[in-house]
Amino acid sequence: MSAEKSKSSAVEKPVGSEVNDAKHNANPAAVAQGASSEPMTLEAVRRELKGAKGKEYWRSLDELANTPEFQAAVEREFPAAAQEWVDPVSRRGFLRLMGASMALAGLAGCTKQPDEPIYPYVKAPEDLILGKPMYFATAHPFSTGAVPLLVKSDEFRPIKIDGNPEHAYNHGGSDPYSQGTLLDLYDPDRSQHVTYRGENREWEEFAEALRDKVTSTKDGSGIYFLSAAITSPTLARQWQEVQRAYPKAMLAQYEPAIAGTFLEKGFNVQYDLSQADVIVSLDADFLSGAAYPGFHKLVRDYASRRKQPENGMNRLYAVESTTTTTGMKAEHRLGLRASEIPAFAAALAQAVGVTYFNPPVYAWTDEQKKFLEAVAKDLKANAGKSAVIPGLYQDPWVAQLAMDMNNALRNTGATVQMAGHSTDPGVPEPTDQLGDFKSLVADLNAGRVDWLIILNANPIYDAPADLDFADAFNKANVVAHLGSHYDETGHQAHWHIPAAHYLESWSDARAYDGTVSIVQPMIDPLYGGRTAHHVFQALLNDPMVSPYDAVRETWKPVIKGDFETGWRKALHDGWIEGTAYRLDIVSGIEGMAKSLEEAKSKNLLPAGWPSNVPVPTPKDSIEIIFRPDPNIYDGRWANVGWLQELPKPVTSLSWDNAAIVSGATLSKWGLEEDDIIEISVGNGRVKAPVIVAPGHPDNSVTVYLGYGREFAGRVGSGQGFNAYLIRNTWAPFYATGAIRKLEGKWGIAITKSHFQDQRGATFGEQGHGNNSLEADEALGERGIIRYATLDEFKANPNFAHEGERYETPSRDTSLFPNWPYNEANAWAMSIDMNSCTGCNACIISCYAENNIAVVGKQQVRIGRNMQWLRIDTYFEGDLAAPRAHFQPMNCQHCENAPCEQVCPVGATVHTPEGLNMMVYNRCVGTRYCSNNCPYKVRRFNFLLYSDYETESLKLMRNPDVSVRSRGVMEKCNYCVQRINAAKIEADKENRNIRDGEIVTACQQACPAGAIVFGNINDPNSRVSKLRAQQRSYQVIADQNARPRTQYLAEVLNVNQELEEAPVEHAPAKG
Amino acid sequence: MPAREGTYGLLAEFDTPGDLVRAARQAHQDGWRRMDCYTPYPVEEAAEAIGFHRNKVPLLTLIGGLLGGAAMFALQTWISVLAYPINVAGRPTYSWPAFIVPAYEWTILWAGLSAAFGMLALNGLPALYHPLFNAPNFRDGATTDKFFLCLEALDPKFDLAEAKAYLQQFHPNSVVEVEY
Amino acid sequence: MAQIFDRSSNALARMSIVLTGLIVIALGVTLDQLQRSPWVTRQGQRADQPVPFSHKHHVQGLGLQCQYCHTTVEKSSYAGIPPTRTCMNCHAQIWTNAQLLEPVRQSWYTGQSIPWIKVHDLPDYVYFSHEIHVNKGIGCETCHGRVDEMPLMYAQNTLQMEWCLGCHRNPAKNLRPTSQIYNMDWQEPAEDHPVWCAAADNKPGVPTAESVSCTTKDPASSPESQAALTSPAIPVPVSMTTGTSTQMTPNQSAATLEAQKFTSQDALGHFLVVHYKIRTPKDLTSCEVCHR
Amino acid sequence: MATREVKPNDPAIDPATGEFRVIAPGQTFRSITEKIVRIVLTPHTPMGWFGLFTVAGGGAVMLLVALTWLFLKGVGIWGITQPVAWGFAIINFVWWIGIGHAGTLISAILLLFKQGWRNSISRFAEAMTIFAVACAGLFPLVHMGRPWLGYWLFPLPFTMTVWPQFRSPLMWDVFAVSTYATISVVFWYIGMVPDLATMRDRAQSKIAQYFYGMLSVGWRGSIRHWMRYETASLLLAGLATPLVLSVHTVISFDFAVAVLPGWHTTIFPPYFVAGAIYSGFAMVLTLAIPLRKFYHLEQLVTERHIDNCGKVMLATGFIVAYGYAMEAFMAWYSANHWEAFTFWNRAFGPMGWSYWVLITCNLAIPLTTLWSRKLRTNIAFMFFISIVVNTGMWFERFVIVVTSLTRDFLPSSWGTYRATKWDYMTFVGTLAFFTFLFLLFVRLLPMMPMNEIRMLLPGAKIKPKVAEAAD
Repeated sequence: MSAEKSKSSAVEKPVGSEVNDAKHNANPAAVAQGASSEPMTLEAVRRELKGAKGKEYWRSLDELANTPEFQAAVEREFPAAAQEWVDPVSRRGFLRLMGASMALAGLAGCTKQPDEPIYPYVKAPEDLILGKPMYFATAHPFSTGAVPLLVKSDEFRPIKIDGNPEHAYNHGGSDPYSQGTLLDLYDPDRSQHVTYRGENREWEEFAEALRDKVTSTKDGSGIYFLSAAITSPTLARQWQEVQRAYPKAMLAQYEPAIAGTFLEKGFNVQYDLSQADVIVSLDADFLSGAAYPGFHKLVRDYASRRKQPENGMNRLYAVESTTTTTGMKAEHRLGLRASEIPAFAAALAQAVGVTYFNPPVYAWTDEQKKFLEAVAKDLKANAGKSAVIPGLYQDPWVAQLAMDMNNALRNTGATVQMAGHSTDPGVPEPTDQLGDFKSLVADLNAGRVDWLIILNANPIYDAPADLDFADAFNKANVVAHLGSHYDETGHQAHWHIPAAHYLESWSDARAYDGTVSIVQPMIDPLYGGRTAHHVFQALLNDPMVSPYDAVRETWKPVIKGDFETGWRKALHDGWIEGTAYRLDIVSGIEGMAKSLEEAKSKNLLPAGWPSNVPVPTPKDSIEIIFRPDPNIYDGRWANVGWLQELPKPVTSLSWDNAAIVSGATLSKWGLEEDDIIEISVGNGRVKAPVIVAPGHPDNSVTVYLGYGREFAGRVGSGQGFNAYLIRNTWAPFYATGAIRKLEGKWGIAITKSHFQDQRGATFGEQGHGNNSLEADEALGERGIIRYATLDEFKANPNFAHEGERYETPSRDTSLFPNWPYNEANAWAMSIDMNSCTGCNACIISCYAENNIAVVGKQQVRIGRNMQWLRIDTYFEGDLAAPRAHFQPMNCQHCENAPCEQVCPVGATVHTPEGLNMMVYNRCVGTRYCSNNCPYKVRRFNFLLYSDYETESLKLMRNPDVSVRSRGVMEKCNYCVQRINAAKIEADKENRNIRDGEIVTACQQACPAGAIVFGNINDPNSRVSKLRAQQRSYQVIADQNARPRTQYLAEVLNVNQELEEAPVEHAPAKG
Repeated sequence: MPAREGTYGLLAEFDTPGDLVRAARQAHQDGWRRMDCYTPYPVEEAAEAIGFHRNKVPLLTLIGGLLGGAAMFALQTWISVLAYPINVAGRPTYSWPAFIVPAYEWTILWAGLSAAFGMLALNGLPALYHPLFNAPNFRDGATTDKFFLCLEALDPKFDLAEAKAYLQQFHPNSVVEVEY
Repeated sequence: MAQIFDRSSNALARMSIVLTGLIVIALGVTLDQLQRSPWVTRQGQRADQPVPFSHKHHVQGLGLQCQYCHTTVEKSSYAGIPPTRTCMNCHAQIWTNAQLLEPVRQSWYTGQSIPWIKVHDLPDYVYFSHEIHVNKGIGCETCHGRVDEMPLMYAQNTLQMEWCLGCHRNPAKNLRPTSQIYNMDWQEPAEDHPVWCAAADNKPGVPTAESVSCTTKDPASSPESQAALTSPAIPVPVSMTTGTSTQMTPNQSAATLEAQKFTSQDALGHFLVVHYKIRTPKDLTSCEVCHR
Repeated sequence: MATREVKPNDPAIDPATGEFRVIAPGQTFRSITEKIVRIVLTPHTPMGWFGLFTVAGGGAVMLLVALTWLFLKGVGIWGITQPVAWGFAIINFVWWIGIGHAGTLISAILLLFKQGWRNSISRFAEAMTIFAVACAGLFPLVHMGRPWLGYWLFPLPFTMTVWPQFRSPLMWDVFAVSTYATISVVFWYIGMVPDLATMRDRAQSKIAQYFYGMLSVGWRGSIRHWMRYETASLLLAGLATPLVLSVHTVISFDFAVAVLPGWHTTIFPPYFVAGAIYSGFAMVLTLAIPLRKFYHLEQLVTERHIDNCGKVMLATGFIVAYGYAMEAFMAWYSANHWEAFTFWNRAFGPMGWSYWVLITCNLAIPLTTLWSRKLRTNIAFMFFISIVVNTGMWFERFVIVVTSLTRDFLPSSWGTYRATKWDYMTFVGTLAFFTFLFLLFVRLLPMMPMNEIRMLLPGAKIKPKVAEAAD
């Protein structure tokens, strides 16, 4: 599908409809129906279904779904669903019959299908070609910077989210959060109607009530807004207008994962790591997810310097307080307790020539000293070609010091740009969130708050514990809550207004580089949701102005030339030209001065500046570290099954959060994994399961936020524990606390096996006591992970193939003649282990593309998760200070596939182009193939995992992929549906498939570009070239299965000074 | 077969296999051909005595086995090479080593079935009705502990009175006439 | 101690043995037939549609072309079921108060779909693409039969896997010039009515669908078919439905074309296989072609 | 080796051979016939039988429940998972098939070797085989994800025109097991025909006469019939012998053909067969010992039989031991890391306990004690041993199937296995089902081949006239 063709349609579609339809409808068909005479509305249906809950709800909806009225209603409000005959609903209905009912036992070979209805459009939208997806550019507004997106839409249902490949910021890369928002859109538990004290109302009633109230106050006194961090310039503009009209109205922004960070104040730094030879992370987890501002660009640039080691590569030092993929990827990593890091930063700053203060005296260990000296030396040696990156969840000092170092090292202007200091702030409305929140609570307690309007926030759940917000909350006369779910806050508020998802509504947002993207709707609001735009607009003179108009309003002055043209271009491309932050090229001392006065003016300077760098807490005190969850962030995605089931980086923990500690600490406290402990900070107490993260600093506990939701929905409610209960305004990122062992086990679900290597002990020797057995095996005899240091690589570029167990059998090592793969195409994949940072984006992308089922915690616990693609993580060396290797593992498409040979019915066979195909409807489920798969990448539907009940999920599924029923084996098939689509296009146009024309879902999502798919019969294809590299090797090559997927061995650019024992890229027999 | 009338033969009952064998051997030497022995367990001497040496069961078995094996191997080859050739694990479509196993099993299967049912067929079984069962003492003894010699009426030498007398010389427990 | 069984029992016993054998065989045959029977496949069955729509009337009678309703057949895997609007295009003027058309008008006024019953209903794990078949020279009629002679729509073929494979294993036997896709009574070439085809040297980029141009009149003799050969490349609507038409869709001027004469489907088929770049049976019978 | 000196006047000893008698003295054709026939034709069934029958029946019902739930919910109700996709089902399958082997072995191989003593135990050994195979055959079917499509494993002309894939050992299983079942049944039935005739002629009630009359297809003991019959049995025995060897070989291919370390082993076929016979004889004892006690068959199933079974187990036990030894040796000698690690993991990994159970039950206990004739002829002890060995053999399959799968090539995807209550219900259920069938057999059919036993009696000796005159 050529981007041009598809996207040209993207231009008119939403716009066209928008112009002539007040209910900002995402397609003309629906507009037309607007005219038709009084039919049944989904509202009516909802009324009918009122009271019904959960499964029951969807059951009754199922029954309803058969009535023509409902069909019509559905068609009217989102025609996508009306297309029963192409929608996979009926398909799944049938599969379910086939799979789940014994009735067909006798007949399955010659099954008699039930009558299938066809519901054609009444008036078909002009440019809709059923069966051909359309692609729309939009953006995922996120508090650390919007993610520009290109959304695949099938009959106006968004069914796949990916980065915008043409966008300068992320070049098509995305992340688990953005990928997950798709399921968030179709979440059946989203709130579905406006309620006042539990009774259904209309939006208009609320708008009226609010407007009357506010106008009655004249100046807006007593009107308070509590909003999630504002990401939309238009929303900011609307707020400013509101403030102009009602000066006394108050706005507090609060976003738990942002509050108190340098980001909230608009502190805005742009890095260009593609220029950096040495990178130092001061507790900055910039490689593992979008939680760190600018993640996509950072990863991309980082990876770009590791793809050709022969042309030199960067070196990453990480100093961190909790184990993250960033630290695990680092050549050299130093684990420090969180409170030690400011002091360490200070010491480092001084060592590289920042001198305006005295670093606190602290007893660094020799190791730490050594590390510090080495880093300092390396930094100075690479002045101007290095970058120091401060942690988002660290004391503001760290950020300040990092900037000072970058200035002192003259990195500023080269690898680092202080955009934020000189032009726009990193966020539309810079503010001191915690401060504002405190004063809001104060006003509440003082009874000054008449109306409290909460916008897309869930303070009842995530407010800092010490504010006792739940109590203050009740002191407001009226509380209104705009939120996507009827959540903790929704339950308490008087008014609840369902919020529209960003894929349902108009808005705008800035990527971290400042580029503005228009957020355009892909589909009508499924449940008639509203946005903050509506709320603010309701208070202004022209309340009927739709968000669409508001957004256009905002950018009229910015878009140059003819507005309509520019606007359409912006929608088409996905960004507005020339809105990226202006980067003023200042550097060195002048930069330092400049940034300082900037900082002063914006009062960005940390407490105690310029002299008092905070002193670390005593070494034996227990530190509790708070981090947003790598999967569900601050809890907003708690009900997204994909993200819940996704194994978290490093710990491979799924469906829970936990108290993460180091092995030493665990044994010191006499605990075992999965034991329950009580963590107390201040007055707060929580019960948590304890697990070990290799390399975690001792005496500190990391807890992820976002779990322990009460009203998240069927998926998220009751998972994990609520860490906000021990998080206070005075210590939002790390606090000293206490722990106590409790009785019982928690029952966590960890998806990877982790044993310590005790083999020596078996025979009386002491063995590699604290090594990981898996890693010793994988890096040792099995040669699954192969890597070398840069020097070793230069000395011997062929390292990945030397040594007896590293050899790959020659093509003629076989009893049989080799099967010829002389077609035009022979598909294969190359995965660059040097680039992969284990961020998991690929896995969620795979979920969406291939309709993979979510199985639930209990099934995951016994090892039945269905991910076709997983990130194998091996922790090399002493688990107290390991180095991790991330290996994306999916079906390797072996040419001599062991799985195929043992299938009694030929349900898995090879295609002429070398795909190892799984034919679901032929599978009888002997599971022999799984047993015989050396890579264990096959997944079996032990029970009926696919959801055939939930209506909304049916809209989300990819119609080109069968939904697998019970008793069927499944696995990665290189996105064969995309291959076939491309083949049909190519055949029609009488040409060969172009290199890069087919992009697998995982490849598409990878922000580091680590995965490349293509045709190895074409010597010039990217994948051929990559596989031609000497670093390219097969996993478990000695079995001669001839996998089509190959891996590029890692090369580490280690600093010899710090290289303690010579790295064992070929360790002794384990 | 049309229900015959009259005498089927004369049945002499003995207590020991020895007596039976001697009697049978004598009778055979004296030129009796249409006769048979009935014993509660196989008495090979008796068979030799009445000159019954080889049978066709082995031949049937051989044929059955060969057919079974060939059929299975052919079927597999046709399926994998001609009917729907697919690349399975990069193995040749004609993977004869794999085909041997089912072919082998079917050889045994069909050989076994031929042996068993061939034997029954050759024995003319099932024959739920048989004139011998009319003999009062036959069913009580023949399958338990008595040994019978039967001279059949179809034998050219057969004459009721003479035959009776002839049998008496072997001192059987009894000699009874068997009706159809 | 007498007989247990009657004389007759021997005959009985043997008979029953034979009978058992026969029954087993009969059962096998029945099941084998059952799985192909219309009862299972719905072949030839006329579903009870909300409106007794007659393809015969609209196609043969009125000469509508297939694409008038099934708009996306060349562009998408789905041929497309016409929206109510398409019906109303005419029926707003004619038959405006025919009882038969009540459901259509209902749909138009209420905005609710007409709930047709699916006639050609593949299992949902089978992914069939109209566009590629149509673009590679498989005519509507090849699979759907003489729709123009069906007062009520029914499935001409079983649509079972063995039926699909029948063609995928030997496409040549069903290929026709792409210009004849919509021709309902396309005759396979034979001695008495041969077909002349000329292959444009199809350079990459030129859709295979346009790489051959054919005629049923000898291009050498008849001048008006010369005209036909030089007529524009877009399929001419009329020629689609009026089967007798000799109108073809050449993609370049006759002058450069060396027309070749075909008197058998086999010869024509193989000629087209080459010029339409039809994939080999090995490719076409590979599982992933239809199942994912 | 004989630890017990032979007393001249010991009735159990045959003075001629000095060996135990096969049949206790003083039996006539009629007496043994009566003895065996009475068990079946007795008007009043023993209470004990009823008691056991009820229990077994209950167990069979439990099996039914377990399977119904399985069909409704899917194999997920079992403990199988990733990476251990085969669990109890396959273990039980292999175990039951193994049990089956003794029957065929006794009736076929020992027949070829003219081992007279086999005669009195061959019949119920064969019955055991058939019921064991029935239980075994159950598992491959129900362990499938979509059992109602089981018929896809047969080459039949469906409209899909797709066929089974004959490179898969599972296809070989289909043919091996079905052949084995068929041949066993035929062999069993054919062997029973003359005895059924005896039953027919001994039966008093009309129903019984009809029942056995039909089954015995009018057998009348004609010498010609006997001769063909003998040939046929001999041929069947000759065919059953390679069959029984091939069946467990094919079963072992399920593992040996796979690439999995711990499965991919050339030694599997011989030692699977040996193991099968090992467990088979154990099961024969488990059944024979209570049986002879309950029905007072001590004169027919004598200590000689127990003793010989013990010897066979000793022999096969050592072959099995050799198998284990070889695995260990090859793990070291092959210098193949996959093998080495797998063996280490077997013995010392998280599932190591199962390996040691297996060693104890299969090697440690039996192979040390079975040397002693005193113990071999100690009924109680032999019963105990038989149970121990059966347990051991079950664990052998557990170790092969589960332990190998828990840790294979990719350390990242190592896992563990825990059986659920449904697994246990199914396993116990088949045990009950087996007993159920066996009880029916004992009650309805002659459990010992009378015609063969007759040949063992002194009366069957044909003495020359003179000698006869002498006494």
